[in-house]
Amino acid sequence: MDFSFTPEQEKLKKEFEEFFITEMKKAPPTYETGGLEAMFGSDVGWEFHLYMARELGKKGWLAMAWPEKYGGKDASVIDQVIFSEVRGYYGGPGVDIFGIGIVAPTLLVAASEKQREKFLPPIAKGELMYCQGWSEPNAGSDLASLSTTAVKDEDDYIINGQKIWTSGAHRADWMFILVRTNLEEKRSKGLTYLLLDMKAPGITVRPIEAMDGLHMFNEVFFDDVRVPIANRIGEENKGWEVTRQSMNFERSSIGIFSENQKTIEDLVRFVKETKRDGKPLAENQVIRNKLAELAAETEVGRAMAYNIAWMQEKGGLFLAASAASAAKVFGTELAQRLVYVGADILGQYSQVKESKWAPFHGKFETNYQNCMGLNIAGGTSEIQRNLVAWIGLGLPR
Amino acid sequence: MDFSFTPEQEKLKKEFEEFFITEMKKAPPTYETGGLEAMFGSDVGWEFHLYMARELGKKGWLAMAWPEKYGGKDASVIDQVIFSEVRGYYGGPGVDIFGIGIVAPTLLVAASEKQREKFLPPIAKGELMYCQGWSEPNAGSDLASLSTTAVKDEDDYIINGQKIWTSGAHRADWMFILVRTNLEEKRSKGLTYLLLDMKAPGITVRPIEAMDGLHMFNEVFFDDVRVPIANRIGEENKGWEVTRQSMNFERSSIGIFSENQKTIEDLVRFVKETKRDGKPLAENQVIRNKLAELAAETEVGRAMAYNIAWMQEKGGLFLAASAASAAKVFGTELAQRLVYVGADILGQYSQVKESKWAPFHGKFETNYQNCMGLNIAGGTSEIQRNLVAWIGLGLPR
Amino acid sequence: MNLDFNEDQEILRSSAKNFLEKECPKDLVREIEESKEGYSPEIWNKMIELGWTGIAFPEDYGGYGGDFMNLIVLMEEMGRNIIPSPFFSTVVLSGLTILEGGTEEQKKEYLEKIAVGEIIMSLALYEPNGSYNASGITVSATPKDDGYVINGTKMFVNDANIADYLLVVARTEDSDNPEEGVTIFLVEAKASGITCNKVPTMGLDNSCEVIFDNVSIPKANILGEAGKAWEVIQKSSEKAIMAKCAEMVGGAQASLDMTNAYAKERVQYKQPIGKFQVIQHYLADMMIKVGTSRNILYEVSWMVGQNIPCAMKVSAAKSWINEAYKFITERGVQIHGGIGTTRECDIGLYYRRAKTAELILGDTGHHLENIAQEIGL
Amino acid sequence: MNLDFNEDQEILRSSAKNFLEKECPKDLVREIEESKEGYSPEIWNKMIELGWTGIAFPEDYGGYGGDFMNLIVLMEEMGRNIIPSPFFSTVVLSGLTILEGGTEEQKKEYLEKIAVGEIIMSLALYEPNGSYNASGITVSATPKDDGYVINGTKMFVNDANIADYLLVVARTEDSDNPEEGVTIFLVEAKASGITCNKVPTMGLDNSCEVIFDNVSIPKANILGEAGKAWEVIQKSSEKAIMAKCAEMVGGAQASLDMTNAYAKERVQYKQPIGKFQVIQHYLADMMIKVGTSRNILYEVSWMVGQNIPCAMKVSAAKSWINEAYKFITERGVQIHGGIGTTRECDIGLYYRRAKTAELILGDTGHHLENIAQEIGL
Repeated sequence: MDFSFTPEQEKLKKEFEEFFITEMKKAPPTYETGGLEAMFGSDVGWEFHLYMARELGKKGWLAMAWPEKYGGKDASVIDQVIFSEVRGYYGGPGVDIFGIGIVAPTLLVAASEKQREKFLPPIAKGELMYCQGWSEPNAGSDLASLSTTAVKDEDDYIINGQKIWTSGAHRADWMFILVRTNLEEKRSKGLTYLLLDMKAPGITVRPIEAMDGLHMFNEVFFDDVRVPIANRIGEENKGWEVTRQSMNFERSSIGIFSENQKTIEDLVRFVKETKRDGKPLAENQVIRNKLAELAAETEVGRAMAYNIAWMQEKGGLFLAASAASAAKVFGTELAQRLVYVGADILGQYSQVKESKWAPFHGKFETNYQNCMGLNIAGGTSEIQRNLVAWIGLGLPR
Repeated sequence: MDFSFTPEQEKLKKEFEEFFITEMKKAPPTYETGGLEAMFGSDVGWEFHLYMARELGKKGWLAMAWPEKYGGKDASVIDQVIFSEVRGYYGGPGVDIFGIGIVAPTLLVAASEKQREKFLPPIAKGELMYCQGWSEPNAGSDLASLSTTAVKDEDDYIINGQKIWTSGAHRADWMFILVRTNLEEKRSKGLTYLLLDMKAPGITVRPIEAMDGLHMFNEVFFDDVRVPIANRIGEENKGWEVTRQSMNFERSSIGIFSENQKTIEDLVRFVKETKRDGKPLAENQVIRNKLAELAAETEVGRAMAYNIAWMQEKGGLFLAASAASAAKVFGTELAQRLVYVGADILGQYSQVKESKWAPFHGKFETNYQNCMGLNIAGGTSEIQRNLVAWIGLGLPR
Repeated sequence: MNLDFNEDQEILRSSAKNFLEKECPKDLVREIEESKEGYSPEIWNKMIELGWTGIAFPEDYGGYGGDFMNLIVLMEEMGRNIIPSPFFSTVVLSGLTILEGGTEEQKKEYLEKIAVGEIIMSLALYEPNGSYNASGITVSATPKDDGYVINGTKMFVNDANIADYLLVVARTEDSDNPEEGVTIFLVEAKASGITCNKVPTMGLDNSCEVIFDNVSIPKANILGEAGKAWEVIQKSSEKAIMAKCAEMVGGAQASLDMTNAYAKERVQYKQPIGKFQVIQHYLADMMIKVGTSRNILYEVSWMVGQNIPCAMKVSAAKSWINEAYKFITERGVQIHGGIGTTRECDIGLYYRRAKTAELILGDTGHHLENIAQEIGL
Repeated sequence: MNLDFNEDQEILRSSAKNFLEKECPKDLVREIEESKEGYSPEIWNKMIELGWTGIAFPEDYGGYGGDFMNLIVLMEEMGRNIIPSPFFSTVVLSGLTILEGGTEEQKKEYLEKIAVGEIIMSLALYEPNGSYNASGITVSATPKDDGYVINGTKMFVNDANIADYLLVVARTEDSDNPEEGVTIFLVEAKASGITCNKVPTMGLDNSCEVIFDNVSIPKANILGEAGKAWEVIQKSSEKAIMAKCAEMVGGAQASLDMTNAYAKERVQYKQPIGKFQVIQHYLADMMIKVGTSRNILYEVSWMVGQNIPCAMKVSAAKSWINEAYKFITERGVQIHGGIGTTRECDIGLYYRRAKTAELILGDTGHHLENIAQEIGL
């Protein structure tokens, strides 16, 4: 047993740290809040994301784990996790969680050679941003009920229907989408996986305002949108299997924990500097205990994340699936608790939006409103617990 | 709206208080721990219970709410709740929760006049103690799966089978029991409600040791036990309905809250008197907050209990049923939290059993082990939440 | 003991409910809260016409008797159907403070003006230091000529931007005991030297920073007696806390109701999500918290209304309801799923207000410490 | 990075598992824990034969190399299958303290005796004041003639009733800094002036009160250097804490496994209770806590074994595993229902030990305060 990094990994970690320390000085203040809000919520935020994506692309850090022939470095999962850990700590954007996180791993497993050669390089270079066409108004957790259709017409599919909760659809270049190609087949059968250009005629993007007023989510409407058959990944009607195959993207949730760590450090500084009723907040035993608890949980989460990385590294995808569900629910609920504790500490100032009166640029005000989203997006905490019970414990469905 | 007691009620409350203050001086030290353990767990404990029962019987306080003709005083539910509140605070025994709490209200609704005249007076006088023959090894929460049988033979039923979790079966005089009289009928149909003498031949009581080693629970085996048909309450095969009718016993759970209040007062004294690492525990803000939280919750519980009493007083049994489930789960989980906080406060001493080293006569050591029982007995917390969802919120079963 | 409301109160409740449902649909709430004024003068005028502004005061001061439980009923309904209005600032925070601490003349003058809807008022209590205690009062009122000069900054003053008058809690004397030497001044909100800026808040609730730069106030504008105001604040706060609690309980009930309805109607995996046991238990816990919140609300409000000392119970109620309302709205968002996290979904309105309401008149930590002191710690 | 155990360790694990399952069924555990000696000399001898008592020490001192992770593997298995034995007191608490703080001679003498199973030892650390800190050390050792005289009472000394020697942590000098002036003495457990009484505890774990009444100890029996013992205690405690954590993780895993099995087998309402979503979520939460506990256990144990400074992580591990183990066993009892609350059901053994284990080497509150200090608060 050996928890240490190799000297190369130590070196890599330093490089990552130096990169983010330098580059994040250029970040607009909205990045203080972290998360997708900073990226999607404003033009400056998005531009900084694009800038960082291209810089990371140049470094080759976006596609680290890919085979060399697609522009990757055949790096280990551990290397990737180190990168994600550092990036999470500094709150750096530049990694398209859809393109890098989901599309690319899917293509690597399920696409034709030709498709890989076409679609992977722009992702690796940070030049093309994706969004995710999965949820529909009547299919949130239950993706098998999807009803957006695609009908073949010569060399194209023609798509009609609606997607929802599409983060960043108003900014993305491309979308990966699950559509129903066979109406006879039920549930998860009869679905097909396509890539489509967001500039295609017939696409309408309608913003959905988040609770705090920011614009991250969208509804996307499809009115006779044509997608070349050549953009289908895998076989027709096998879209469900295609999505299931792409589980070998990095699923450790490490970024949540390193981001937490940074937040805790900020709060420690805050409570030492801030007096209330004549005493530094840091002297309040309740605050000490709460921050200590969160710091402990963050250490625990970090250990968990590296363990998942190790399982993935060894190829234990089945066990890793349950562990990844566990990490997701543990991580997002921890992040939520941290926001709530931070809000308690800030007291009356926790309610203040980004302004001259707001500590941390209003981070806790906005995160107070969007932290629940983490427990919902990407599989609700309820679904994750079901999966842990079914996969991890073998309980009956 | 008026939350005050009438002058008569204020007077009654004082009488209750004086009675328990005086009488509890005679209690053996095991009563410090409270609960059924003190009653059933030792001979001295049981004798004190019997003594108190007869004293309360003489005062007429056991049967307060019954019609006068059965020895009662036609008192209001509120009066009963005041009694239970005071009794809970002083940890007084003497009330047979089975005889007074369940059998008598059932008889009042479902028994024949003759049966009432026979069975009620000894209960009212505190002379006869009951135990409850409900759960079976394969029927815990799911009582409808009961399989202990009763077959008619001339003037008797002949009972065969087994009951479990029978608190105090080793001490009780009588049992009320649900048995299956019709094997063709399924689930809750075909059950019959009987009263039986625990001295009847063919009954074997086997103790079940509780986690902390005390003897409260038992298994009871029936081998051709004869019960006169005259002891059947309600019609044959209608036992389920009979049990369902008896919901108008006092269900406020008030006793939990007043007992809590006493425990909090004791802990407040303890943390003021006890120094650790040179500082009184009472100066630790974590301890202050936790005790304050529990004190608040106890006040909340008390308000809830009186509200249920008021609903019952007005006859709103249906709504009161959901509220009573709510009070049960709220009360027992609060009691558990209180035990855990108390144990945290006691630190290393929380593990010490009754002995010269034990604070509070080992109350927290023993309650640490039996507090979960409250969330299980009398309908688990899971069942109670189901009932709140189904009855209170109309959610689909 | 009689735990039912009387018939008049039931009528008040149902008429308030109907009025608010009709006049203040949630789309309008969203529109109002983003407006500069942060309230609808139109609806406010209708509330005045209905006599709501006089509900908390005795007839002698232009009110309608002032049974405190009437105010509780009304606040509960205003919480159930959110209505951005200066009611709480004017009638509860300011009105009850004047009723508690004002001279007979002041009560006659200002309460009647509030009752007839002539003025909007607010209480300028908190400061940038974020304290809920007397030690937090540092805005100074220094004697000068025949009056006082006020300097300093007040924070989180709701509706100061639309107020005609402010009750400014200032320190007129330094003392070892911070509860001494505190005085309340009746100040015209537009008086020279006052700058008012809206602070953007999660609750979008007209929260303001009010800066006093050498603001001269005549002696006559002292509310009641100089130097003795902290006791007044404490007593009127008990009532204001319970009124806020009522609003919160109304909001918690609405949150439960809308979530329960959604759970019955939203289908996933071929069944309403309300059939999943985990969702049922979430909702059961929410219901238990709403129920208990209401129980403690009514008991303690009644006691406060009867002037029965119950400081511990007031803090028990506020701390419990603070946490319950946050819990209920948070679970409400979770059960709603994605749509719950959006601005267009009503549950979010309540989620935001739950946090804002906690911060008014003492957050949970503050009230737990109060309780600790009251139980002898 | 390589997060797998090596083959030897896997063999150690499975042989330990098999041995314990066979030799120490739960009925025997219940019998042993109620016995006066509180351990089975028979099984203890077999453990010695298996070489377990030498697992933590280098070969120079009669051990088998002492890779710390081997000890972790063994403790985890001893936690999974509860075995009342003096292993923790002797090998971990005492052995590791001697290894850390003893002179070369003392190490040679005592560690070898421990390794070959010749002696049972325990560490007499805590006192009636209930503190986990250096300030809690008040038992005095006063110089007299050529040695010291010890007076005072030690509490919660596990296995003192069966020990041959005690390591007694005493104060030899008063100092403003309570961490100075603390000395460890090697004391024969039956020395004149020592009274040992078993304290009846929830864990039924041979917890003793040890009273020292003018107990004379020669200077030579000072472990290492006089006055410098607190640092030794702190360093050896880190290892002992992780070993205890391993035992707890083993117990937590066993609690999850038996509860999961029960949920699959127990039928109510015509289905295994493990099909109810609420039970599934309870179990999922339990599994998450077991998994995370094991993750942090291995990481921090490895660091401690490598002598990498990680005081904060040690406290993070202990505080997390304290709470996780209590949570898991508590839910375990709840899922078992009635039977879970009885002495005959195995889950109760673990539930009781979860609380006892929390109290050894720092409860959650203690470790949270350590963390607070480590993160700069």
